[in-house]
Amino acid sequence: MAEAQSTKSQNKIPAPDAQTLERMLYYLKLTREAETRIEQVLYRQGKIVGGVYVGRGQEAIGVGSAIQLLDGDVVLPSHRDFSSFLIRGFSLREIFCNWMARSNGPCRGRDNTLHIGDMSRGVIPIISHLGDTCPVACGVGMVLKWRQSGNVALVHFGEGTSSRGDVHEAMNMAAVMKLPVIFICNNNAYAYSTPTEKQYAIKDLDVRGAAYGMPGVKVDGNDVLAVYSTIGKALERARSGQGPSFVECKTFRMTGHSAHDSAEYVPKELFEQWKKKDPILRLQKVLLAQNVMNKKQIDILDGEIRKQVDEAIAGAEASPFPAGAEALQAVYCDADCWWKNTPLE
Amino acid sequence: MAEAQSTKSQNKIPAPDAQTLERMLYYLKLTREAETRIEQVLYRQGKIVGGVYVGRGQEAIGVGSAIQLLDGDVVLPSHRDFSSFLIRGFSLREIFCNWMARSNGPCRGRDNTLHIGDMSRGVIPIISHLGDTCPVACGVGMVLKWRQSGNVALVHFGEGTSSRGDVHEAMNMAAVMKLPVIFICNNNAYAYSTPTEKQYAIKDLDVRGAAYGMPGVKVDGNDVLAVYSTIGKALERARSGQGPSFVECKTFRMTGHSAHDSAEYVPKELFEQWKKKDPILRLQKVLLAQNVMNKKQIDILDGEIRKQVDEAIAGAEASPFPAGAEALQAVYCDADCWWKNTPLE
Amino acid sequence: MPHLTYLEAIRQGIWEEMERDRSVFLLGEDIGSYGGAFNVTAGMLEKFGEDRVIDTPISESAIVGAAIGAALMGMRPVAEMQFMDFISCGFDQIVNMAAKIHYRWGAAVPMVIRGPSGAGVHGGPFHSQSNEMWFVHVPGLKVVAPSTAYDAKGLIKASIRDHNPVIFYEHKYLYRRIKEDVPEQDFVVPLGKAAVRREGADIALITYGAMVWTALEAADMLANEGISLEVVDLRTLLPYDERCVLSSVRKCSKVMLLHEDTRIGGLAGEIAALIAEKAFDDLDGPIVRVTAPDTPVPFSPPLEEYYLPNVQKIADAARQLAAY
Amino acid sequence: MPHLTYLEAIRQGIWEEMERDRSVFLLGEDIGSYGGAFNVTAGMLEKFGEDRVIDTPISESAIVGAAIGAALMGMRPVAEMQFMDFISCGFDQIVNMAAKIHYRWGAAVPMVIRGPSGAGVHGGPFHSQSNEMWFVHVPGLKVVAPSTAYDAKGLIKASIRDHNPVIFYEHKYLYRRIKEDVPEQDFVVPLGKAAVRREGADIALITYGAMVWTALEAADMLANEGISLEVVDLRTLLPYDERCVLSSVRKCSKVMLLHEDTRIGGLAGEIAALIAEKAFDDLDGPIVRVTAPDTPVPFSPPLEEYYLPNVQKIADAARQLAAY
Ligand SMILES: Cc1ncc(C[n+]2csc(CCOP(=O)(O)OP(=O)(O)O)c2C)c(N)n1
Ligand SMILES: Cc1ncc(C[n+]2csc(CCOP(=O)(O)OP(=O)(O)O)c2C)c(N)n1
Ligand SMILES: [Mg+2]
Ligand SMILES: [Mg+2]
Repeated sequence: MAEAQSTKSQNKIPAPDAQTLERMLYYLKLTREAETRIEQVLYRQGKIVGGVYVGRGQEAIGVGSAIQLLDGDVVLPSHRDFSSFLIRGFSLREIFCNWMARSNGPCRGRDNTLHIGDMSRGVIPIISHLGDTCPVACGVGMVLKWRQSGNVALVHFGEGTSSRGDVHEAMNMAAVMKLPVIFICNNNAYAYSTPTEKQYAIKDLDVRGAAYGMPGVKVDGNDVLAVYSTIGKALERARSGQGPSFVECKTFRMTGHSAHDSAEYVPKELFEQWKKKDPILRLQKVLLAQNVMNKKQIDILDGEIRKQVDEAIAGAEASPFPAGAEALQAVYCDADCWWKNTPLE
Repeated sequence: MAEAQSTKSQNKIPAPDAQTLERMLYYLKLTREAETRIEQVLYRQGKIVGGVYVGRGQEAIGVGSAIQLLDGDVVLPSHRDFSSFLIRGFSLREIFCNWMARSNGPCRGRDNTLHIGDMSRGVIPIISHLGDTCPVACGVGMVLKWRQSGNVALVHFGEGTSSRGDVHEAMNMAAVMKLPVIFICNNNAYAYSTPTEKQYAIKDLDVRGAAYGMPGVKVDGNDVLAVYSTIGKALERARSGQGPSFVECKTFRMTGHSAHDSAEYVPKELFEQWKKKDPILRLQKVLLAQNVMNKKQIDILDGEIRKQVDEAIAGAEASPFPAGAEALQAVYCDADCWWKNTPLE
Repeated sequence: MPHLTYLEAIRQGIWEEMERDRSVFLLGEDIGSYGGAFNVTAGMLEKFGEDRVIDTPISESAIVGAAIGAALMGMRPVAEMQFMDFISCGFDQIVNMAAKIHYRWGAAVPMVIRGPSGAGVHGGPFHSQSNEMWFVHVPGLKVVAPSTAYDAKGLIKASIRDHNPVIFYEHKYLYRRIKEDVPEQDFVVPLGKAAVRREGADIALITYGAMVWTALEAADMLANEGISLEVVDLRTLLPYDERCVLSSVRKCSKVMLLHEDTRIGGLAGEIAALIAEKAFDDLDGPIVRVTAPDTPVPFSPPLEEYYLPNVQKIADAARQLAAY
Repeated sequence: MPHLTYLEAIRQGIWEEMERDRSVFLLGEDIGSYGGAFNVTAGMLEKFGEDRVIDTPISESAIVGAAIGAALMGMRPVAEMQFMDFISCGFDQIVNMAAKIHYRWGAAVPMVIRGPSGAGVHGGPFHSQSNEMWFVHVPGLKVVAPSTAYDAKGLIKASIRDHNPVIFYEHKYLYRRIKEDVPEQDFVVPLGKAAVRREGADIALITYGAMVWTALEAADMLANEGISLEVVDLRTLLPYDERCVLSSVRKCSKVMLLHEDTRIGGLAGEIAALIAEKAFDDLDGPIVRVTAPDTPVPFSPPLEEYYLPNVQKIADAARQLAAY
């Protein structure tokens, strides 16, 4: 609660310090590199089976928000929000193991992609059923509110998901109960092949906030500094007991819906336009301009990241697949819990 | 479509003519009398079993809207919207037969209260699951739009129901597809025992319209003339292909939630305040002032209505209950349809 | 020992668990000052306060989802459906989110969804459903359906203490019709254990919920005719008590399965399959199902009466089977 | 006769019905210019136009509800679920609105909800489900699950022409793996009729969907061992073909039930109960169920392989039963 009190007064969010700027650039680049390997290498090599969704071009949303989370906060990432997992402490290797269906991934091979959860790290994963995590975030928010710890729940979803009834029920409930929940919509212009004009009949989704009695704001989702300060304000509100907020992050899906989708339905020019707004290059420019980092340091960072990803993938590939019979384990949680009694190698 | 063209230009809705005013007073009074018998006589006599919901005090919403419907329009009434059934051509006797579970009620005793439907009369009934008729109204609207007949679908629901995901999905879909659907929310201040401040965190629900890209207006739901003109504008929009509207009708539930609920949770003063706004007395004053009717004619009307209700109830009570074995009939619709082949007495 | 109705026993069970464990809390529609549509939570707001007795908007999916989120945070939410018929509006959260989390990533989801179900009160198609099979078919859930006041208290307490999502079916017909002595002190009825309500020799009649009482009535009647029914009350539908079912079957060598739910895809089918697979040699006759017909629950009293299983239907089937 | 995949056969069936009857139209997510996630509706937007091939927002409940409203207005909507797993989000509209309208007030609701279901493609817990039993247990619905390209075309056409809400399960594993000659001219496969895929003498193996092919493979293998399996493909799960099931049972006097769906509350239980009640005298052995275990569908290939029924599991069970 101390945390909450102290921030209560502030109106403007202090700009991120140099160290935070560097960390944000690191996570942006790490996410980009890891997801690029997943989509363009591992998937094509057949080393990843099933659906492959990545967030290329949208990394600033997860990074600019998760970077501000405190111990005890909970994030419910979307299927394109790889960075939140890294920032909450999942190792690259853990994540690759999950993608590659290995027994020592966080899901032990039971679930795929980013369906990775761990309450001790404050991460609740999506299920494929879009929007379902929004009501779950309300329940998390109820508990955080009782604890008066100033903690918050952050839930990410796409603009297409905003059409689901669960999102409505959750935003309304959060507003009525003044829950410390921040609803972050990554509006990347498409839901699979569906453009926004077939998804909703308004210009911007931010007006939805007013429909529930919470602030609704929109922000350039490709500008990590803008995301940082916008989410920062929402966090301040939530931490100080003023309730939920809705933030629409305008961005663009720089890939197909999934690795098997060539996205012919997206006008080529759009990719061109949005390439110019790449969130990584934009932050990198700032760091160079502010002399937080120089060209050489950035090259070193890039090499370091490639190395980390190489090692993590190698580690994952060296990891075992689960034994078939494990399929029968732990449908229920009982006294001697299989999850606890079966440590990962 | 002619209808639609002709109204396209108009902006102001012409006030109802004398005949329409008289019809509205008639339906207001008839609804009041019929529902009062149901709740205060038949239910207490044990002649109606199961839940009993009435719309006392809210009659102007159904009357002021349904009175304007044309052939081919479809209404999806709420569980408190008795008047729409009368105006769409259901006889009092049919309706009482349904309430009293008789075999010659429109449901043949299979369903209760106002769960009465008939496509030939353009009425689709609710199911108990609140909000479910809103998506159904969208499907009706799609067909009406294709037909280009200028017809509309009108769907009624309470302010508590507005919290359900289905209402959100339907309003968004109607806006995206520009469907001729009018969403009418009867905001009667309570959802069972739940006051509006526990239902939503905004002052008025009309702002929800803007969240979907449709007009959202609020109106005094106890002023049938105001309802008439507000719904009239929405109808004009819908008939001329300009899409859906959301109308919040402010009213008050002058009874308990159901006949067995004494509503101790409602401050007595509120009943007093709203009694003064009774929609029937208000319209009656207007008719007297405008010399559309005089006191004597109104007394005659009241007597006539009591007589009609007496006869309808007697008719219903004289009606048979279904034979038990009918329970097995018509789960499916097949070539020789039981419904068609088993005429009502 | 206090004499409690089925409804009062449930209230007392919840009450005791809330006193015992601060992580237990309630959410649902009109459960606070109003005490719930059937008064199950009456007095709880006053006793436990607004943080632990939460009135919600009409949002079943958000109610269930919020319960899941709270459970993941270490709480033990008890969510009320005003009628179990409306659980269909929170269905997706139950079967896809709540039921699969522990299997997928190992987090416990200790929560209860409870409410009134069943017919017999002229509630019509939407206030009378027995929809337990939707959830009995979902691995990861537990499904409970008490028939006595003692069990209602013992099972709601066990359900609240369980580490998994439990769907708890209260039969509204029994709420005020059943009254018995229920110990005040703390006790639980373990999930997964059936109860033999009446010992018998000729036919094992396996059932649950309100039908237990109909079965016992039929057993009394048939006893006079020299047909001895053993009445088994499943109590927990998932996981069900295979051992108890099979031992009654082996003892009687003839079986009848009874439920208020409709026939095709009802629990009777599952139990029949279990028996036909694991106790085939012990069977001296066909496995007979007595259930509601495959229709919605009709409203009008004569229709509903025709629809529901009753003593007569059970007796007729039992006589035939006994004579087999 | 053109050689069509299972997927192409479904497309052709829908296509023909849309040409034949202007009241047929499609709605769903990404079904228009994109042609649907699996390309089932490819080319239909161009051919039939935006009024009859409607892309919707991500709103399963509104998709189903809108289909119901359109059906009440005399149309024959065909709604696509991008994956049948997501039908849980439209569940309430299906089981409470669509299924009960005709019974309650006599209006027909002719509509089809179709989409890919089933496992075997490493889709994980939310893209692999077999959730047909939720609907088989709901009176008023019909449930269809074709196993061949011929049936896929004939059954989708019959489903679109039916006057009731039909849930149509397309097995995604079969979409492109099954290819056969399918007549171009107009034909339907009537709902409610099973097909004997292979005549046999010793054991009646009753199944549906993709498992039909696994069953046939097992039958081939076992034939060499002198065990003769009769393979019955239910094709329609509700209403199911009681007559065909019972005649195969009477012929073989031993029965195995097979499905990809989980065990407790699965269709095998229902069919076993039918047999144990109506063909008890014809049975020379226990009724054996071969199904998926009661867990979610796991993602990792070794887990999914262990989870799914296969030739080996069928053969083992058949040998035991034959030896009984
Ligand atoms: C309830 C539900 N319906 C449909 C789908 C299939 N589906 C998966 S992702 C997707 C598009 C999601 O769009 P959006 O919410 O904008 O997120 P994005 O993929 O653009 O990040 C769809 C339709 C699903 N997963 N869940
Ligand atoms: C989905 C669903 N949840 C709960 C209920 C129980 N219920 C019946 S009426 C009602 C209150 C409805 O309030 P509102 O929508 O404002 O309509 P009103 O009764 O005030 O006209 C509730 C909670 C229901 N019928 N359906
Ligand atoms: Mg998107
Ligand atoms: Mg209300």
